[in-house]
Amino acid sequence: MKMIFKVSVERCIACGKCELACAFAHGSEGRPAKTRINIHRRGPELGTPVVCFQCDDAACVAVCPTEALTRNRETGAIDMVRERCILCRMCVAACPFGNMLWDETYHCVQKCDLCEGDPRCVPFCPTGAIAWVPVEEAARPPQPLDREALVLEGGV
Amino acid sequence: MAETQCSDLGKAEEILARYPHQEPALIQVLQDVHRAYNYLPCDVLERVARALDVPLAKVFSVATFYKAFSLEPQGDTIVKICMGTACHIRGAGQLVEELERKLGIGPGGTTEDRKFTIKTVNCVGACAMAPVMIVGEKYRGNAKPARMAKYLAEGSDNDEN
Amino acid sequence: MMPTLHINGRRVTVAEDATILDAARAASVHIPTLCQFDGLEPWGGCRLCVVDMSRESWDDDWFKVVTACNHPVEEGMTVLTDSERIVETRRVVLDLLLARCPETPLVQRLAREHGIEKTSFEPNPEPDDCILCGLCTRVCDHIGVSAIASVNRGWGREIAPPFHQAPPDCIGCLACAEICPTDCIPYSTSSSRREIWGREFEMLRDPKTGEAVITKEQAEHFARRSGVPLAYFETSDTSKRREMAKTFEKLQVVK
Amino acid sequence: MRIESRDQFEALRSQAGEAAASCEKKILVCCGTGCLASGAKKVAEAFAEEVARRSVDASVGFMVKTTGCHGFCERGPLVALQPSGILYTKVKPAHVGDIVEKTLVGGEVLPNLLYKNPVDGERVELYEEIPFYKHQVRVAMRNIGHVDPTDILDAVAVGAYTGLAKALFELSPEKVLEEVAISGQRGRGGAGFNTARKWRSCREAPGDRRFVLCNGDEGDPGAFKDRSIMEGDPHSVLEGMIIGAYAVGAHEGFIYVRDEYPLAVVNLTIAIAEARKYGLLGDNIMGSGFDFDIKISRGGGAFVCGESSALMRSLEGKTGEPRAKYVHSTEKGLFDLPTVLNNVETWAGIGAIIDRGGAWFASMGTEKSKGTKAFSLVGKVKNTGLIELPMGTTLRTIIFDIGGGTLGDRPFKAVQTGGPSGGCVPEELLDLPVDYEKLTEAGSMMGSGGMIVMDDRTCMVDVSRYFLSFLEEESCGKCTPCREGLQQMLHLFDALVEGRGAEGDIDRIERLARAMQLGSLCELGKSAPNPVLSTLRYFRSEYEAHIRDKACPAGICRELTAYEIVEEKCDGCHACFKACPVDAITGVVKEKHEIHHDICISCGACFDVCPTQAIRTFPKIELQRAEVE
Repeated sequence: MKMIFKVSVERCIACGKCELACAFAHGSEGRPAKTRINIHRRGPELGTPVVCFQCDDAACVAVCPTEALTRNRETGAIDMVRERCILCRMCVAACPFGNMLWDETYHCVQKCDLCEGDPRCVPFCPTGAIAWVPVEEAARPPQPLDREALVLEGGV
Repeated sequence: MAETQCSDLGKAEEILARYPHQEPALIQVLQDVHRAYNYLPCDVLERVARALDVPLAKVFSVATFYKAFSLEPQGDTIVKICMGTACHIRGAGQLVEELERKLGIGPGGTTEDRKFTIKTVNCVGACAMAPVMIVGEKYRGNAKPARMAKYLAEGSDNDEN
Repeated sequence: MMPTLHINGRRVTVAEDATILDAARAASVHIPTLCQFDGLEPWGGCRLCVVDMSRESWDDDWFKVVTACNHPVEEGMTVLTDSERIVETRRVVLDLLLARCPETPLVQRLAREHGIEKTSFEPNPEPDDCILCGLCTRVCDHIGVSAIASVNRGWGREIAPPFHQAPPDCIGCLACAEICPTDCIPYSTSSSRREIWGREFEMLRDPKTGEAVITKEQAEHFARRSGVPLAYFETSDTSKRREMAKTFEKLQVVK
Repeated sequence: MRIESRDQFEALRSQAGEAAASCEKKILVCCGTGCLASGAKKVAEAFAEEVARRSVDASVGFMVKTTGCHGFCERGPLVALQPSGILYTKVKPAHVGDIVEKTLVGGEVLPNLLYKNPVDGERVELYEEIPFYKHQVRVAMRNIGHVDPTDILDAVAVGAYTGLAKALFELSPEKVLEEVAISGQRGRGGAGFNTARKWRSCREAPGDRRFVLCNGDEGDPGAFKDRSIMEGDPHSVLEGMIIGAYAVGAHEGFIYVRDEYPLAVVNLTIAIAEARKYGLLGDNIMGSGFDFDIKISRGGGAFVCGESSALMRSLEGKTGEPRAKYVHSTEKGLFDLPTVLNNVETWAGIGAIIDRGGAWFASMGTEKSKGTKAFSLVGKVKNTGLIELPMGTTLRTIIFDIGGGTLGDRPFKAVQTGGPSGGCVPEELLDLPVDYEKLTEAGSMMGSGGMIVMDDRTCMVDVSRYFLSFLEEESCGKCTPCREGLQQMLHLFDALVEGRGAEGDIDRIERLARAMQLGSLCELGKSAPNPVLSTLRYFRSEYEAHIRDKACPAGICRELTAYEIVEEKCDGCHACFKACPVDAITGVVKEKHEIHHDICISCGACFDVCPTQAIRTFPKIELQRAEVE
């Protein structure tokens, strides 16, 4: 079953939990700067979460000279193989959506890896602005919020 | 960029016209260039790189890897001392020393007046006449340090040993 | 068919096109390397990954020394990474590298791991950090630039741009400096300018934010090479994210 | 005239044969590099003038031919007369008139120009009776010295391209392979890989395009047999390559020639052009339907390019760095396509093997090393030059019967074979039959056939150091053990020859040598320690003397050696005085001379010129001790 992110922009309250969850999922320090999902903040409690689309015909893959970016058949994510990356940052420049991120502190390129098929940001979203759903469900209008389930899953 | 030089590129064009414009021709082209200019001038190398579509760094790499090439202008007469085994055990080292004393330069050097360049070369295959030195085009078999002045004065002219 | 082989007595089955090094990793056997990089063709220059190898058809006690990084695996192969002569050869190689680079932390660390604190050879009077692993030139070739190459040969070998001057073909991508295991290629970079190999580059700056990650030459080279439109490179990732967010918002409005 | 069938080739052959036979008397002037250096060109010109002058009266038919190297370079310029078989040595243009007048016309032999056997002082008249030639059996060098290398008809007249005609019209490629397999021929470049097996592997490799290469990058110092073959009989190389190409199914060939061999390039270029003209090379060879062409590629001057993968990279226009690949070049060689690479001598033998049959070739030599092998016999030996002998001939025969023993009859010490990859074979192994296996067992190697004779005035530590410094300059620098190892090995040897050697140095040398053998990428590095290890094996005490006694037993290492004149032996000839480059010798004619140690640089020039052996070496350390006292 192919899963995708479903983003309901109108529900985003720009709380930043997804960013923190992502940062913690990819390193114990939980530096918010290290997140691979970014909220574009456009006003108080108004935001738009932005994350890698794992494009079918991806510009990052096309420019990478060492085939360090490869499609993970299981999760559908474009994975970054660090051992092959030469840090030329072409993918960062090439991504038309700004989802390849240069991490100056760790001197490497970061990108969303879909957390092995179970994105950690999703359960932490208190409003259901981001959801991880089978591709056929994505077109349906968003479901009403089940707050209890959210609290349980996310452990808030 | 390489410092500006104004070599006569005409000779280079003639050479390039004789070869297919591909990487395998590089060493052959450089050899002809070396013969024509007596060294490999920077601007000619740039021209060769463009013509053969070989990166300039690769051309420079090849030019510095092989012993046949020099990036410095050479003397009018190149004095080669064979350093083959037979020549070594028959005193090639003494020939080099005598040359150093006579010309004031060591192997690889060129005299200030650009008359002579000394080169030590690997076995030239004339071992039967060791030690051997080649002054210009002239092979000197059983060369002796004591005759060095004569060898240098006669250059390629005299055929007698 | 997936070949099965033994490495230090451990049985491991790997893909047909795997190297001994791949197999050793699969078997969790550590083989030190210096000139190996997964994204590049194996080169076999540093000789640190030497192992003893015996084919199934050979006599039991007949082993050949090969490099793990580029030797293909074979069904029934036996590999030893810790035989006496291998350990000794590796130690001498490190001893030699330590003599060349007595002050280089990476070499010091590797040598220490193999029980060498101080080189037993004559240390290089002009200590150098370059171990001539060839990674920088190979990565430069790999991306289709070849701005730098090895110069001279033997002991005089070094890595340099043509004529030891600012390399005309360089695109300032920094791949050489980033891949260098001893960090011996100096460079400086900011959002306005970058310098490497004595050449200065102008950065491709986002017209709005002023941010930059690559140089103009780099963008042009990669656009040409990959077919990705040059326009993709012209805005910074934050600007692009902002644009994307706005698009999303618009979608919402339409709905 | 283009040959378009076998019949036409046979016709050309008989026509060339008749033309050659029509001229009664031939003057063959050797114009190999050696003889040219001794002035052969002027001798040849003088003969041509003399003959032209005499042909005006048309009573005599002479023909002057310039040929490739006869091998006896030391006695050059050489002039051989046919059909009498007289060989004149050290001929000067001034002798030309006499030779034509007295010998050719008058039938009188000129004793002064004959070879004088250094062993018994006898003058030898005929070419084949000279001990230097008597023991030889020439296969790869069969035509050298007999033909004019720039005249294809001359070569055809003596049988060139006959083997090719046979291969193309009588044998299938498979049959050619079988014939070569029967011959048992192994690579003459040094490693001794079976030729037929190499060809078969290439023939069976997948792909349509493949190459046949000739390795003419004879880099071993002291070896020049390939040079002489390329200069003296280029057609034998071409013929072999065409046959090889036919057997493996290749249509493109390259000859990689060292830049240091200009004459070889010239003669090969002429030979290729002539062969193309006659339809013996190029499209539809001899009308057989087989296409094959050859290009010449000049090397850039790098010893490592003799290594197969480095040679191929060099042909691709790149730096000559060996490639670390565990795939044979017969499958992935030049441009990653199947490639056969053989040495000049290997190719030169193929035509004869096909013409006379593999069994004929296999009837010579030893069990595992068949046929004949060319060597260049040089160094401190009386008769230096090029020889070809059946495998299995002993070193003693080569050095003492053919070579006439050491120069000045000094004690023989060792013979170096295999160049920088080989080793030194000591006196006790003089009866060793020379073949691939025996030389390897003795810690040396066949290599490209250089044999350098060394006498007691050769220091084995110095010789090892010489090879190390040669290799240190020639290492490509790609792999660590070779690049750094040679540098460090040289440091250790510098210390030894300068008297700074320390206890434990020999162990250090051996440890490093072992790691280089095991760890280096290509054969250059792997075999680089061979000269060191072989001298350590047979001459360990010399190393120990350098370290413990700070003395060079051979009196060669300058820092360790001092010279003095033995009063009783000095007859005051003044030769040493003249030879001394630094005026360290004083003395007047007919009186005892003296060497001043404070000026003397221990170069040994006086030692070499002294006719009465009045100069003696002794350890320099004795001087220092005397000073202290």
